Amino acid sequence: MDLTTFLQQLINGASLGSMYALIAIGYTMVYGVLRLINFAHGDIMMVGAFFTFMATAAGLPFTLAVLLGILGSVIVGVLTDKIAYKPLREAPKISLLITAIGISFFLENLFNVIFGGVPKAFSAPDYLTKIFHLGDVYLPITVIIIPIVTVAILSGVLWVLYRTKYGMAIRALAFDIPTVKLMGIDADRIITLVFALGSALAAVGGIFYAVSYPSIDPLMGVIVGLKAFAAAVLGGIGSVTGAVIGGFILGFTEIFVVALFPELGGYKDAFAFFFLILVLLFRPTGIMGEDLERSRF
Amino acid sequence: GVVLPLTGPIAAFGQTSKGGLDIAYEQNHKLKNGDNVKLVVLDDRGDKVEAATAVKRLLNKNNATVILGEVASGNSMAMAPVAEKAKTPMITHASTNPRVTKGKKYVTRACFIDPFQGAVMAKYALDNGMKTAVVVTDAKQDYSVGLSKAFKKAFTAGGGKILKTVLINSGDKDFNAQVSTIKSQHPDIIAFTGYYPEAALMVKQARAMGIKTPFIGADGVGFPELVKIGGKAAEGFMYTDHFNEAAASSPEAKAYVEAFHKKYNKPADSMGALAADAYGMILSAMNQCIDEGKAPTDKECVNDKLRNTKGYKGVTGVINIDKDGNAVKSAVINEVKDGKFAYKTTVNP
Amino acid sequence: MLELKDLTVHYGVIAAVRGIDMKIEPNTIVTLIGSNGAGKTSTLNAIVNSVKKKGTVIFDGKDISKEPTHQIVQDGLALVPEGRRVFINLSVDENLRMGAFNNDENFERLRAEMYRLFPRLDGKKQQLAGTLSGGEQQMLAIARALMSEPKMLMLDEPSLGLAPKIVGEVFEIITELKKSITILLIEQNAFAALKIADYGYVLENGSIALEGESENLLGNDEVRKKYLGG
Amino acid sequence: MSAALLEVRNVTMKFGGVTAIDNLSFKVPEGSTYGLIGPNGAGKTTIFNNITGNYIPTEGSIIFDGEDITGTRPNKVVAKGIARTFQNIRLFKSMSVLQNVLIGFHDQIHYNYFEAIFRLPRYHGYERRIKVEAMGILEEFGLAEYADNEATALSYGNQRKVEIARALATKPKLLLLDEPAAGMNPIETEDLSNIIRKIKEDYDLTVLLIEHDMKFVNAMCDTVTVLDYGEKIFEGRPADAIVDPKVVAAYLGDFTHA
Amino acid sequence: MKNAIIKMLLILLTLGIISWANQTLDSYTLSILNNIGIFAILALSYNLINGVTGQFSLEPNGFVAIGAYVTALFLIPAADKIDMFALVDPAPIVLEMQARFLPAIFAGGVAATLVALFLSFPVFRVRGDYLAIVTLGFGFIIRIFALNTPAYTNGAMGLNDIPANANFLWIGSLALFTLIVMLHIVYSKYGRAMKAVRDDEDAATAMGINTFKIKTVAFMTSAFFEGVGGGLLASFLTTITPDQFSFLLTFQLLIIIVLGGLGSMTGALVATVLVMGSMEWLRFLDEDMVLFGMHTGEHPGMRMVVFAILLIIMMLFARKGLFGDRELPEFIKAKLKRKDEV
Ligand SMILES: Nc1ncnc2c1ncn2[C@@H]1O[C@H](COP(=O)(O)OP(=O)(O)OP(=O)(O)O)[C@@H](O)[C@H]1O
Ligand SMILES: Nc1ncnc2c1ncn2[C@@H]1O[C@H](COP(=O)(O)OP(=O)(O)OP(=O)(O)O)[C@@H](O)[C@H]1O
Ligand SMILES: [Mg+2]
Ligand SMILES: [Mg+2]
Repeated sequence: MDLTTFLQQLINGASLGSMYALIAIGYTMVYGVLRLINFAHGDIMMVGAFFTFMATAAGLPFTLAVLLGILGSVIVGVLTDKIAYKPLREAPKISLLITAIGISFFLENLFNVIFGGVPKAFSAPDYLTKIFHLGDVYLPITVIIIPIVTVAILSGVLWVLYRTKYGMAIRALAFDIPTVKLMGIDADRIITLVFALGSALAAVGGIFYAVSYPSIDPLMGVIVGLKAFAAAVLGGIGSVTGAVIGGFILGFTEIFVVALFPELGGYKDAFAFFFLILVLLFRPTGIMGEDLERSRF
Repeated sequence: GVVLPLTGPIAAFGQTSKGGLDIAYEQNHKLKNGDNVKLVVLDDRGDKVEAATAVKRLLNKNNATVILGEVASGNSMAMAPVAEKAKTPMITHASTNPRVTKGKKYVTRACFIDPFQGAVMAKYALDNGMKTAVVVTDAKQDYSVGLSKAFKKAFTAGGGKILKTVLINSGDKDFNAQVSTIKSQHPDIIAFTGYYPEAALMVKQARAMGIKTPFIGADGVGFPELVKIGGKAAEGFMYTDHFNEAAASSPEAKAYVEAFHKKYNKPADSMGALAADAYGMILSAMNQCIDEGKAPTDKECVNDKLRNTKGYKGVTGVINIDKDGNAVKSAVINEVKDGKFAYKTTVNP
Repeated sequence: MLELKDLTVHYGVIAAVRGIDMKIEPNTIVTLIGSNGAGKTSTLNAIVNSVKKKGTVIFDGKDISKEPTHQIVQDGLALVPEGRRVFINLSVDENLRMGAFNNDENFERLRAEMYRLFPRLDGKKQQLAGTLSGGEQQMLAIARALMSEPKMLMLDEPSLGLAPKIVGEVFEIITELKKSITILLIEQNAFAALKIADYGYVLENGSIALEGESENLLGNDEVRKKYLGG
Repeated sequence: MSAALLEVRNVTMKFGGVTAIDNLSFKVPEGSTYGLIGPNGAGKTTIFNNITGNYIPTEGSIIFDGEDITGTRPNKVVAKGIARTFQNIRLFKSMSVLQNVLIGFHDQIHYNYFEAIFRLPRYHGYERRIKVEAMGILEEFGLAEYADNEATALSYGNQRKVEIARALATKPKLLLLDEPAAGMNPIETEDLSNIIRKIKEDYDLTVLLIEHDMKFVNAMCDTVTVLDYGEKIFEGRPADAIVDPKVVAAYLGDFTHA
Repeated sequence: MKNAIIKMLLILLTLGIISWANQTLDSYTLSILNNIGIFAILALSYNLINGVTGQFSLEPNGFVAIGAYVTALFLIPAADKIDMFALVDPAPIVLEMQARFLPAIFAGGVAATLVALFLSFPVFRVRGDYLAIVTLGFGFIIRIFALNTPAYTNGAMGLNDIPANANFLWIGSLALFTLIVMLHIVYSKYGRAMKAVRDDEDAATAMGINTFKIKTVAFMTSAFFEGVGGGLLASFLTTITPDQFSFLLTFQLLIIIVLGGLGSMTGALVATVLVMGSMEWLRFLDEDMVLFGMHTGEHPGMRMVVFAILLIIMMLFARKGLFGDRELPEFIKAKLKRKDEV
């Protein structure tokens, strides 16, 4: 591989990785409070992209459409929590998981019934599709914007989690909801806030995803959701910083497997998981994760 | 009885098929004896288990005379043995894997098979002076894998050189790694054998990276979304297909295209056209049985007529069925021009 | 300060608390004793609406039977739950901050006061609560509850698993607190509890079997036989 | 006094930078009841975990019945004859009381997987026998009437007893009890001491226990070791411990309340 | 003794019904019954590792795939294979694999079991949600291997024309057999140990249980029957492709066992009937309906929307599944007892 191609691949990796990272943050945040693998996260992301798509199709300016997309996701996310998760706060975690899968099926099929399964072309404004040329290396503007947004969101989320009382409450919730209530805190409201935030992040991820890969369909969230989940686990699920690291690692792995061994391109996804398993063998709780089920004797 | 993937991962194909089928049905659903044809459409979620069950349901619950479907060869292959066992004619409009009809007495298809299409792609490329190619194969799709093989065989046989095969997976959206690899190879042509969702994104990413090499694909890319999603980048994308509405010269085809425009207000796609032809062939077979004084529900007769279809004038051209149950028909080569699918030429078998 | 009328708690078909009545005067220590499974914890949890219950709870003149838990705490009724339940993944300081979630303006002052009251915690401000020893966790749990400046504090077996010396310290602190707030205390160590309490209730099988001034209970033969031992 | 059944020899246990046990040695004579006391966080539970193989000591060794068992895996330690209870009760929550006790027999049942799947005679033989034995143990603890109840629906005191019964079912020589009387009132505690004495007799046991209830320790233990910050600060008769100034300063305090 | 006789009679009766059904029912009904039978085998065995042993694993699609491929390769005649393998020539070993129906099914089970043994080392190093992703990844990897090793699997083309030996007599009897084996395991020292591992791993270890070994035994047993189920599926459908074994299959099984009550074998059986049946019964929703005098129009996919809603509602009302972790007879007994008390 010559230098140009290598640099290009590096950029490609960063681009894909930051996308995974962005989506993994929302994933891991919801996991952080509810200990729930929110399988519907990818679908909430899809909802965000679709709402934005509809708004632009209706002729609204892009910025407004994005806001509507985020709003749509937030509403769906919060409703999901209210309807499908809240009644099960004290039930076994696995029941929650099933309702999460149920919500996921529901959203996918609902959007399929409404919009059909044919991919829709997502149109983004020109300033988001610009491409810079650095010699022979091509640098799409999203490769610059998305990591910046990711890092900004990461710092924002970290600030909330570690510097505000709400963040403390969020971290405490993960371990002990009843006792959080005993502090005079409206735990359900905080969880709703987390869902709103997580869904907003999903929507932002979904919109950027749609800008980068302008084809959206009701099942677009499935594979990305799974990858983001893998990224979150790789980084140590529940750790926001870990999610970002995991996202980038996954992005680079995927790109370089294909780049270095084009014949093995078919194994790309296998490599991502293989790598994940390898890491977990040595660090059973991911890169930044703590053992949440650690039991003292 | 019709079995299509109306939900699930390949819902898009099922839904476009149904679009064409509905037009054809609205145009004509009366047999010569005055009976109305009844269509029962079942969804199989793109799942084999459900596809096979759906056929049995059609046979037992709806007393179906003929089974139409599926899109994906894998699913058609799950259905074929059921139809075969029940001695019920089955026609698939879009399953191009040769094995679907292989050794089956009751299974017919309305489309050409992968080896033919691959050869057409290769021939066209060679005829236009392209000597080196990179093949893009979708490892997840039997369609793409088979097509790639046929293309490579014909291309090398004709004196061309395959520089590299890059693999993608359907459902992927990021092809930058593959595109960067292709770029370093400098091929004359990129033979893309997958489906349109990936084709659109890949060509877009390729053009974004400054690759000017032309793409050639097959019927899997011939969907309006190629242009909608690919935008300007899709310009010049060539592909082989069953049908192009611009090449529609026969009155049947014109009528279909007109009805399609009226109902959906968009250009007619080939998946729907194929479904319409499959339906038309069934109708024609039933009518022939009536002519012979047999019941249109006489499965043996209908199958016999289907298998011996000769010179059927369909939307996608003239269809002849060979002894294996495969359609022998011409392919068209289209090119994306100004956001439309421009007709280039017709290649006869 | 607190009044319970016909309080009942069911877990499925099991009745844990069967219609009890209690009355607690301001600035007193009242203790609730009873053997394992008598329903003591259930009673406290029912008061703050952590479990489903029937009956009426009146706190500081207000009917709080239907209020959600966090509202009750905001009204000034704090509970130190059974088994300490400190937030193990937060630091000592952060645990205190959580206690003062709705008391932002007095946080700094109260925190200083807590470190004065529990000097053992002073040196461990940034340590994760999960790594504290059992006794330190218990102190933290009490301090955390006090951060909301409650009018009344309920403690559920604060001495469980603590070394004798620390049990002593905890009891001294409770006595100290009585000067300013009302306290409801659950203890297995009935002798020690009755000694610092003004009034006591004895719970048996979810019903109140006996109640009275603590000196009287300490002298009561039945109580001696059942809860204080030879 | 007879020979030592268990010997803890120069054990040090570190967690990261924290030294939980610091060069600790003591011997538990066969047939005795030995107490381990000390302030919270002194390292009592940690030494239990060292003995049972849950933690491997950073330094030093554990000798049981003349054999060095340092680093042996927990399930193997059970097979050698050491059973334990946990500080915070850990019963199998989806199972009945009887089933909890049956688990203790796991290693004593010698039918293989296929005999279980096809219900061959050995399966029936063993299942019948251990059920009888398990009921016997429950009877001893006065728990027979609860045999079919869900274990976690029992009251706290009874749950503690089930845990001990379950440990007993593994046929140990040495029983480790971590704060068996915690959360019990004085009457219940006395009831528990009687049971422990009785099973010790019936099953020929040696008992090593951790407890904060000094009255209980006094009544039960032949010898106590007092730990503070992972170090031994006293070893001897409980009656002497109570008056030892170092023990009073570190552990008992001046407030006597019981 | 009396119990044993009643059990024998019940088994014989069920076998009788199965063989009667096999002969008299129409192919559509049988097809649904066959689906239920195969999924019952899969759900029952998945329940052993996930429900009874409490290991949140998401791998069954992988084992089903292994069983399906191995069985198919044993069943397809060599000549057909040469003809079928379109991409590359079949590997020599593939051509040599030949067996009759029952041995072929058994081989599928054994192959899955061996893979499970190999996998247990990485899988059981991690716990909880980490275990979930590792096993999910494994299912993914198996499928990708099936796609990329055409000499053994014919890649994306898959295998077809698999001899259709699996009728309801086979499938029904094997489902019954699986149910009996699972129940026997649950009510043995192994089943108890598995439940102990689920409830509290450390406490189980403290009882002398080698938790790794027990988990591996459960995993391998589960894999064996997943493989058998996969083999039956292959022979029943006569065609298999890698995309059939995606994680959607796993999710479907997960839904079944959670709905039935994790750990309850009879619950898994009932839930299989409910889930597999409802997909078919809800078909009317896709069609045009007349509601309050208005045509709803066709909405292909509506049944899936409704299915999802029903699923959520069922979970909200039966939090621990239909039977909790009890078996049907225990569940009925407990219900009756409860009525007495109130
Ligand atoms: N979540 C629950 N589900 C079912 N039963 C419960 C639950 N919590 C408590 N119980 C039962 O309710 C009864 C009262 O329990 P509670 O915890 O109130 O007793 P307690 O007096 O606090 O006992 P202890 O001294 O052991 O803390 C007991 O029989 C207990 O088994
Ligand atoms: N897994 C662990 N990781 C880190 N530190 C630990 C771990 N286990 C124990 N410790 C630390 O080791 C010290 C001894 O703990 P241990 O549980 O043995 O105390 P103990 O004497 O049993 O106290 P208590 O009477 O409160 O139960 C404590 O400081 C504790 O925080
Ligand atoms: Mg209590
Ligand atoms: Mg301890």
